[in-house]
This record gives sequence, structure tokens and C-alpha cells, in this order.
Amino acid sequence: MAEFEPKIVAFVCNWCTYAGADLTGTSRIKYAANVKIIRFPCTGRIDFMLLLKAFANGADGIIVSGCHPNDCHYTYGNFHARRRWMIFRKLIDFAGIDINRISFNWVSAAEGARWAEVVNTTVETVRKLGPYENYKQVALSIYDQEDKTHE
Amino acid sequence: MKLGFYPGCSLKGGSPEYRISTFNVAEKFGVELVEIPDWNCCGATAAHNMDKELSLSLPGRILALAEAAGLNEIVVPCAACYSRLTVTNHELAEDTQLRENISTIIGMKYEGNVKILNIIQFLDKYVLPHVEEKVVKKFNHDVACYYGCLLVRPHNILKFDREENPQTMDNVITKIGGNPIDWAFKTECCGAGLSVSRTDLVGKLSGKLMIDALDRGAEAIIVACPMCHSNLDMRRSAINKYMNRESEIPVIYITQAVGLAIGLSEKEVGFQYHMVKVKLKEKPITENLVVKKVVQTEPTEEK
Amino acid sequence: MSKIGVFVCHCGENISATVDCEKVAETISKLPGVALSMDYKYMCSDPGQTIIKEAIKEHNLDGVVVAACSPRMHEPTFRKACAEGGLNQYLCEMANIREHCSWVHPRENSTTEKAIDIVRTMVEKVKRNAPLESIKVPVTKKAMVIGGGVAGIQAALDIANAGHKVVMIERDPSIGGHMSQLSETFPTLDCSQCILTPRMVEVAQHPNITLISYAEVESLEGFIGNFKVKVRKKSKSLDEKLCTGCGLCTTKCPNKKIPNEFERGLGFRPAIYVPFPQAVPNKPVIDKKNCTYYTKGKCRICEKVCPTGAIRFDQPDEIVDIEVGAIVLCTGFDVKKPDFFPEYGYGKYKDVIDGLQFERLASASGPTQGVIRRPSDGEIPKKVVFIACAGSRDPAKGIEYCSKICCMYTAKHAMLYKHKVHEGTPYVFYMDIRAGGKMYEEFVRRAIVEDETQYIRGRVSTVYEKNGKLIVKGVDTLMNGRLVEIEADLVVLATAGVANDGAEDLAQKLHVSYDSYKFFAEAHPKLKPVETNTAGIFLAGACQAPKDIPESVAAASGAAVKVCGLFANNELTREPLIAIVNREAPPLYSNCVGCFMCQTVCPYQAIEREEVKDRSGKVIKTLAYINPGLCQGCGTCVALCRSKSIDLLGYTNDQVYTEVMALLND
Amino acid sequence: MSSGSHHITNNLSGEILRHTEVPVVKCYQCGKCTAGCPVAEDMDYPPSLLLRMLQTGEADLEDKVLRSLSIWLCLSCEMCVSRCPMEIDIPKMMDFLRYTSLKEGKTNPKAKNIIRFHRAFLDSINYTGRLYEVGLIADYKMRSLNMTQDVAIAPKMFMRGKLGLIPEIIKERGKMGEIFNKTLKRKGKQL
Repeated sequence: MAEFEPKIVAFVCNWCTYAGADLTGTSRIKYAANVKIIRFPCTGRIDFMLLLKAFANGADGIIVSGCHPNDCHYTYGNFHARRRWMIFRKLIDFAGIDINRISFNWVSAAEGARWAEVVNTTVETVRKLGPYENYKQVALSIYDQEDKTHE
Repeated sequence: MKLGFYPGCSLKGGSPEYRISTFNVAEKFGVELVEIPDWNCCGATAAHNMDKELSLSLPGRILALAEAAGLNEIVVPCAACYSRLTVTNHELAEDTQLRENISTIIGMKYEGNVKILNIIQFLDKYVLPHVEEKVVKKFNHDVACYYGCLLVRPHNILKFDREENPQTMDNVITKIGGNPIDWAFKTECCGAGLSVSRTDLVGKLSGKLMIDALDRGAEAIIVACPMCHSNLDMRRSAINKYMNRESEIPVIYITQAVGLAIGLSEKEVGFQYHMVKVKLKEKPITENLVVKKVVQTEPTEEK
Repeated sequence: MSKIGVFVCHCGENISATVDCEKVAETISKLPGVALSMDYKYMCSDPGQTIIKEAIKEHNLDGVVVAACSPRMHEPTFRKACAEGGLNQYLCEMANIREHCSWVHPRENSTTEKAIDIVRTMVEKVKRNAPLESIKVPVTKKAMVIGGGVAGIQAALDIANAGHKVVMIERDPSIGGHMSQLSETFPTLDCSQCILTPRMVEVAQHPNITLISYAEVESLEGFIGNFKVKVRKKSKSLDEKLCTGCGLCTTKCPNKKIPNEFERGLGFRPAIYVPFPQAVPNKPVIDKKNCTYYTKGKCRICEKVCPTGAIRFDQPDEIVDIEVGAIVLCTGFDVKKPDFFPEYGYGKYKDVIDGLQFERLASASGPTQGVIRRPSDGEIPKKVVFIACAGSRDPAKGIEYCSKICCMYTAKHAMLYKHKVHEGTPYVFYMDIRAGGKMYEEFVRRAIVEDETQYIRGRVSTVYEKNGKLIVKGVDTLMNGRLVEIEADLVVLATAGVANDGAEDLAQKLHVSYDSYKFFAEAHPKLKPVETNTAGIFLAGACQAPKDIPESVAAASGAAVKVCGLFANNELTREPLIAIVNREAPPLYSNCVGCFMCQTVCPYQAIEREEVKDRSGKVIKTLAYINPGLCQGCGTCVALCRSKSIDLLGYTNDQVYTEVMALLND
Repeated sequence: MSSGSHHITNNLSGEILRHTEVPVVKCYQCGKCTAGCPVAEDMDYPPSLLLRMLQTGEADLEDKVLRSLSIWLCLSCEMCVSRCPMEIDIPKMMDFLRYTSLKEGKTNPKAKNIIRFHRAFLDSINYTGRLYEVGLIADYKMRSLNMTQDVAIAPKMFMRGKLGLIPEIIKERGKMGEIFNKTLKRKGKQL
């Protein structure tokens, strides 16, 4: 049977990592097709509930990436993101989600090659970890119950 | 008023004048100095040149003894001992693990409840407040206050006076009617560490500072450290050799100066022990310009 | 049911080489809400854009997705096209299937699959896009320049010459700043006064510039284009309209022994004084701390002698409100205070001076008319020791940075000294010579080669005075640390350049951020060097970091251009992608619970408190209000908001959650 | 960066950092230490040069450092560290270099007398608990075979009563022995 292809969502900021990913393209650097990008103005905008939402909808892994510290287009956004991430990782760790399924990075607009590297390594790690179903099932069962109660 | 007292080897041995003058001055101001029972040598430079733990253990035992004897404030006239003890006190306070090791080595507990006073801090706290009414004979001489290295350094640990151009000893002299000159070698090292093994160097280092003191018309050099004293007093031949001039400038302990001012006899301050005879010529009491002079030497903020 | 139009671009071969564009278009056309899905060779070409415009009309589309290159490339192009096609431009989104797909993956099904996912995601997003109108903010076309040094003067003149009104605020009685204290300037050695004073006069006479000297900023309200500044005009005890600047009062004032700040304490001035002869404005002020009348209650001689009766002892400070559209900060720098170098006896020995004091000694208009005389006894020094890095690059003293200008002005000082005292010897103790700049290295070489300055590589340990000489104990590290002892007549310290007193205070008043050394911080170290992170407030000169004259002037002109750019339109147009606090009908008004956590994280001070009052005017609820003029749309507040009552237009929760789901559920 | 966070190498400067937290790498060779050092002129390598030699991490230079006279001439007067812009605790470093030099038996021949004196000094404390000057001087002379030195002042000292003939001895003499055994001797540093 074919090798397991993880689904990975990348939450990136518009000014550094999105542009960095554009550079990966313009430099024609090849990388795994498993990652799909969602663009935000700033990592500071990323509500970490979105990550749970992604898991609930069957994501096997997640990448969060923004500007390097002190390079944030909005001065502090990436620091707020980092702070939130510190707390969030404890939470999901507690919740039993393997924190290796989430990779938190700084990729600047100049680091096209680095973006490819981040994607590939993340894909590999997640592939090793295998498909992530637990959270999805839990979430689904909850939805079902809700549906029932609505009926 | 009882205070702990750590004489250190020099005050017991080579520098009786320092011990005597300190005791007699203290007595005049109603302070009883209680010697730490069965104290040992602090190890001085030798110990910390040879081994770190040793250099902390020796002072460690002293502090432990003082604490055990309930002496929470101890006067340490010898600048070298003062420096060693204070540094040890600091390091043991900083590092609990280290404190454990040391107490096992010395076989005694130390909780770190001992406060250490150098001679000037002692004078400042217990003598100066009442000194003016006790002065019977103004110490009216131009003198060079020599602090040496160990009284003010390491500054971040000792936190005593200012590192550059200190003033506390000058202040004591001023209070007893003396005139501390402004000179350049207040905190330069006299080379005591090499007193015996490299007398030539001592002659040079001490010589340099003595030249400056003489050139600026000092009648005496005031010290607060037996090392400095024995160097400048006993090593005079080596010093004169370096300066190649015969200088008879006396080297006087700050406590001796205070002693004289409050009317102690030359014997009571122990001048008989000096190698270089102390001859201070009487001077007509001039208006005390000192205070202004000292103030001038202070850095002045510009608007 | 929405009507979305999807346009898949081949980008020549760039996309179609690895992505099956027809398949993408075809698959997407099956999605609910997609009214039209097609592919085309070059969407960005004129015909391509025309297709979109016509499709909008023909199918009256309510949303457009262009699947092509990166939005960072062509989003403006296609949004403009949509607008021309009669569709609100914010209803157009791009799906990046080139940089993020066709260019980075081989020709495989998986690549086409990915492209489809990307497009589908954007379709789902655009369904939830709302038509937005770009924000318009009125602009007050008047600038305020704070600080009248060379940077402030340059900025003010540039803006004024561009035809805009400028208000200049100067803390001291005269403008001119530190540059007016300098004798000559490196690397050309032309006279500082000669090149500066004409500019100072120009400022005073310029029809577009209002100069308010002896004044300081009290507080700031408002936002870019609409600032309201409270300014305290300190009382000069003088009616400036009546005063003719004849200067009679200053000659008659009995209290003449006050250390002159302009001369760095090397000269004296009376209690009623003009800081220096070329001062602008050239009218005196009374120094209340030292005036006999203010301190002792009698004298008033200046009042008696004044021919026009301009003296006003009872004159109070005056607070004025000034409305401006932009602010340029040029408050400059200061040098370290004397008590900083006990080992060098600075402040203790008269003949240990700082660089600015040496400038005054060398200046033709200085206390010695340009003859180098040492302060203690007025003798002409035969040996002068210059000590570089006095305080700079000295973490132990709390200054880790290099003050940058010292290497150059020290070389200049050595030269000036040698030019004035031919038989004298200048020595310079240095650690490194940092002479990066046009004609700078050449200048330093001249000081060494032609003017025979002794450069000694090493730091000085101590300086002490002995029979009228200053003994400098240094070392030559290029000779294995050989000790160097110099009997100098004068010692000049290149003291570290530091932030002005009150810089921190001012920064807080203006909500401008500053670094650990109290220097004002630029918005971006490389790409926004003259902007602050508060929109509409700009920086120039040494208030940002130690700078030399050319750098300060360049920065000032840069800041001026930014201001003029801002003033080019009557209104500021800004992308409407900003955060908003949701509103509900009474009695709820909003989900906002008024915790104001958002306020603490907003880098732009854009979040204000809004009070909801009933008819009787009593406050029912306090809500967060986001000022559209200030918000830059980073969305940090949105992610932080506990009550989920803030949302970011263009990236609403609804939109991003949909994206996540669309991306994963095919 | 705090000294602790430096990458610690295996050369001598690494050792120094590990044992004393003195960051040799921080020195930028301004030379202020040398300029203020009272004995710099008499050293074979002045302090700033010692630091530079250590920075290179080259074995032969490190060996020169351990065999230098400088480390024994240092008076620990702390003038250097009190003025060092980088707050590098040179005396502390010197202490460590002295231990290492002793440990590796690389002590400079010219320093023999200095070391002899330190040992004699410590002996005196070891046996009596306090410094017994006559004993010290005598002992030192035995070690240094430098009989003539100080004979000039010694008699004077007796007359002035500055040298007691009977050593002061503390009660718990055993304590001293213990302390020395647990420190110096354990580390194989014979007195």
C-alpha cells in the first residue's frame, strides 16, 4: 500500500514566512506537497483554537511560522505568538496531543531554502508519527451528540 | 558596649602598636573589644595563592567561632584580614553548597550572622559621633591618607567608600583637626604580598607612593593596615634605596592619630614600637581649611 | 446562494507545466456557489483582465478568485480590475498556485490535487468576504519639529520649503543645538558657525515656520494626521514684541558670575542672558534660579535700563494647544557627566575636560577667542592627551555601544590643536580607529602623518595631577603592553554620547518606544530608519543614536520627505483591513466585557475606552473602541480577546475557520 | 551574554571559565589592566598579554602562561578588575593559574622564593594555627637558603618587641591539621 501522506496545515504571517515561501517558489526549490498554507497578517493574529480546529478536521500536523524575533512587521506580534505558544504547548501536551505534531518556526522573507527544509522535516516527523485520528474522533463524536440534541 | 575583635596575626605579632592604639581608643569611647576565642590566621594572600578551599576554610572557622561566641559585629583592624573575611562571608552567603563543604572541612556550622567592620567603619560608627568633644589636641598635620588595595577592593563585595579617590579616612583626619593632602597613590598597592620574598619589588612599589607623598609635603603617612605599615616602616632601607634619598617620614596608624588627638600619650599609642621614629613638629593652629579643600577634590556636577 | 467566479491562470507554462489547469477549473466549477470557473493562459494580461471585468457584469458575480501567482505579486492588479468591473475590490481573492504549488512540486496528480485544495479554500473564504471601503482620514497639513539642532533645522526647512506650515519647539533659549558649539567640522574643517548660523536665521525668517523657543512638550493626543500637542512656553520674563534685542540689560545685570552652559562652564554669563552672540531668537531670557530679584526679591536693574520696558517679572508660563498632522523628533543627545570617570579625575582637575569643552576652547567665538589655553591657569598646553572611548564600549560603566563620532572628532581635535600650537604634541589613546565614511579615513591619516599626532593603541588606567602636570598612565598594547606615562598639560576625554535628560519622559508622552539606553527606537532598523512605531511621528538626528552631522542632516531630510508624502493628500487612504469591536443592539451593546487586555498588547495605542451612556448621560458600559486611524491590522488583539468580541476585517474568525475546514475536508 | 552562557572549550581558557567563571574570551585588549598594574613592568607577560595568549588556545602559549613569573608576581591588589571595562576578574584567574601551575609542576624558577614563602607561611599556620613570624622567617630561610636577607632588621625587631620568641599557639591545633589535610594535602599539594 502507498506510504502514508500526512495532511499538514501551515499558519504563516504575510510579511516574512509567506514571502519566504514565495521565494522558495521563485528559486524553484522542491518540497513535499503535503503542506497547505493559510495566510495571516501576523502570527500575533493566530488564535491557537485554530490549531485544535485543524486537528478536529483531520490535520496530522501543523506548522506555525512568522518573522524572526525583532523583525515583526508589527513590532511585537511574533513575541505574543511565541508567548501564547509556550502556554498552548503545555496545554496540548496535557491533552495528550504529541507536541511534535506542531512545529513552531521563524522563517524570514529571505529564507526560501529554510522554508522547504521546515516543510520537509515536519512532513517526515509527522509521517513517522502516523495519522492522527484520536482528536478527530473525539471531535466528531461531540458533533454527533450536538446534532442529536438539536434534533 | 561590647564588640567582637579579630586581631589577626600581625596585631599579635609584628604590629603591637596597632593593637594597643585600637584598644585604648576604643576604651576611651566606652567600647569593649572582645577577642574571638581561639581564633586562627585568615590565611592572607598565601592561602588563596595556594588553594581556594583553604583560603575559604581558614576565615570560615573564624566567622563560625565568632558566631558561636555570639559576637554578631566584629572589628577587623587588619585590612588584609578584613578583605579575606568579608570576601569569605560574601561567598558563603552566595553559595549554600560551598557553605556545606566548608562547614564539613572546618567541622563547624556557620549561619552567616556575623557583620564585619574594618577599622574606619568602626571609627565612623563608634568614635566620630563624639570625637569632636573629646579632642584635646588637634592633630594639626599635613598627612597622606593611604588606603592601600585591600580596604576598598573588591569594591562590588566590600561596598566600602569609593573605589577611586576614597574619602572616609581623610574625613576621620579632618574631624580630629588634621589636614589630609590630596595625592595620587591612595589605593595603589605597596607590595606587601611579596614583602619577604621580593623585597626589591616592595622597595619599588612602596617607594613610588612615598615619593608622591613626600613631594606633596606630607608630614606623615596614615595607614589602616599592618601589612602597609610593616612595609613602609620596616622596609624603609629598601624604599630609601629605590628613592635614593634618606626619608624619615613616619608611618602612623589612623588609630594612633585619633589616640594622640584625644590625649593619649605616645606610649599609649605605641610609638615606641616604630622602626622609623615618630617626630611630628608642633604647628600653629591655622584656620581649618581642610573641609573646603576636601570638598574641592570632590567631582562637581556641571549644570 | 453566492455567485463566485474562478479564473485559473496558466501563467504561460509556469503553472500549467506541473498543474493540470483545465482539471482544476473543471473540478472547482462543481463546487456550490461557483457561477463560473475557467482557465486562461495569462490572466494578468489586458485580455485576461477584460475577461474578468466582463464576467463580473455578465454573471453579476459577488466574488472573484484568481488562481495564479502570489497575492504579493498581483493582488493589486486583479483587485483594480474587479473594481473597474463594478465589484468591490475586497471581494477579490487570489489563490497562490504558482509560488506555493506549481514551482515547488513536480508534475503529478498530487500537485494538481494541492492546487485544487488551494483554490477551493479561497472560494470558501471569498464567499464570506464583505465589501469594504478603504478608510479616509483627514490630514492637518502642519508639522511640528521638536528640537532645534541641525537635524531639526534641516527637517523644518525642507518641510517649509515644500510649502507646508511648520512649528518648531526648542527647549533652550536659542536654536542651534550642539553644532553651534562646535569650532570646525570634520572632515572638511569648515567653520561650524559659518555653515549653521545662516540656516538658523532662515528658520527664524521663513514665512512657513513658527519658532517657539524656551518651550517643552507637555502632552500629546490624537493620531496620524490629527495630533493635538500641548506645549509649555516657559516664561522668559520678557515681552518679546517690545524687546529689540539691544542687549543693554545683559551688560548691566550685576550677577555676571554664572557658569555659561553654552561654553560648557568655561565662561560666565549674567542672569539675564542670550546664550551666544549668534543666538536665534536673539532676545534674552531671565534665569530665575540665579536672578537676584527672583532669589532675593530686589534688584530689577534690567527693568530700569530696558529702553522699551520689555521686562515682565510677573510673566507666567503659558500652555498652548497646537494641532499638527505629523511630528519630527530631533531632540539630540548629551555627553556623559563628570562623576562618570573618577579614575581620570574628570570634574576634579580643571584641566581634564570633555570634547565639547575642547570645541569651545578651539572656537574663535569661545572663551579664549580660539587660543588653546588650559582652564586652570590659562597656559598654552605643550602636551595634550586625548582619550578615546571615555565611557563608550565600557559595559562596566553601563555603555556597551560605540559612540561612533569620537574617533573622528578626536582626530579633528588633535589637528586643530597642532594647527594652533605648532610646537605642541597631541597624543591619542585609542582602542580601534573607526573612520568609516567619505573622506574619513583619509582625514585620520592626515592627523597622524601630516600633523604628527602620536596615536597610542591602549586604554588609560588613571590620570592624576602632580606639580601642575597631569600624569597619564596608559599602555601601548602594540608593544606587548609597554607602560606609557605622559606628563600632559591638558587631557581631553572623548566622552560617550548618551540620550538627553528627559528623553524617556518625552518618549512616554509621545508613545514612542525607546531602547535600553533611552535612545528613541526606529520602526525598522533597516527599512524604516526615520519612522517610529507610532504612525505620523518621525525621527532624525542623534536622539536615535549617536550620529555625526551628515548623518543627522540626511535623516532629517528623509523624515521631511515622509512628512511631505503624508501631506501630499487631503485625506489619508488606508487599507480597511483593521480590527473592530463588535456591536449589538441594546441592552447588550457589545460582547466586549471591557477587560482591556487588548489595550495592553496593541503596539499602536489604537485601542481607546468608549463609554456607552443612557439618555441621562450616566455610563452604562465601558467598551473597547479601536481607532481606525491608528490600527495597522496586525490582529494581535483579536487572538487575545477573551470574549471574542474583536474581529479583523479581511481575516475574520469566520473566514479563517472556514479556510481551515475547506483546506482539510475535500 | 552572561559568562555562563559561553560555549566552553577544552583549552585552558575553558578550564578557567569552568572553575572560576572568568570569561577570558571577553577581553578586547584595551590594556587598561596592564596600564594600572603595579607590577606589570616586572612581569614577563603583562596581564593583558596573558589574556591574549590564553585567547589563542594554543598549547605552547598556554604552557608559557603556566610557566610565567607573572602569575606569581600578581599581588591580587585588584586594581585591574576594578577598572576593567569588561569586568574580567583577573586576580581570580591568576589564583586558578597558580593552582594549575603548581599542580602541573610548571612553576617558574624565578618564583621559587615566592612559593617557598607562601609554603612557610602556611606551615606556620598549620603547626601553630597562627603566624609565628620568627618561625616563619627562619623556616623561609631554611627553604630559600637566603640567610643574609633581613638579618639587618631582625635584631631591631626584637628590640622593638615586634618579634615574640615564643610562638602563639591556638588550643585546637588539631583543627588546623584537619583543615589542611582536607584541602591542600588531599589535592596532593605538599607543603
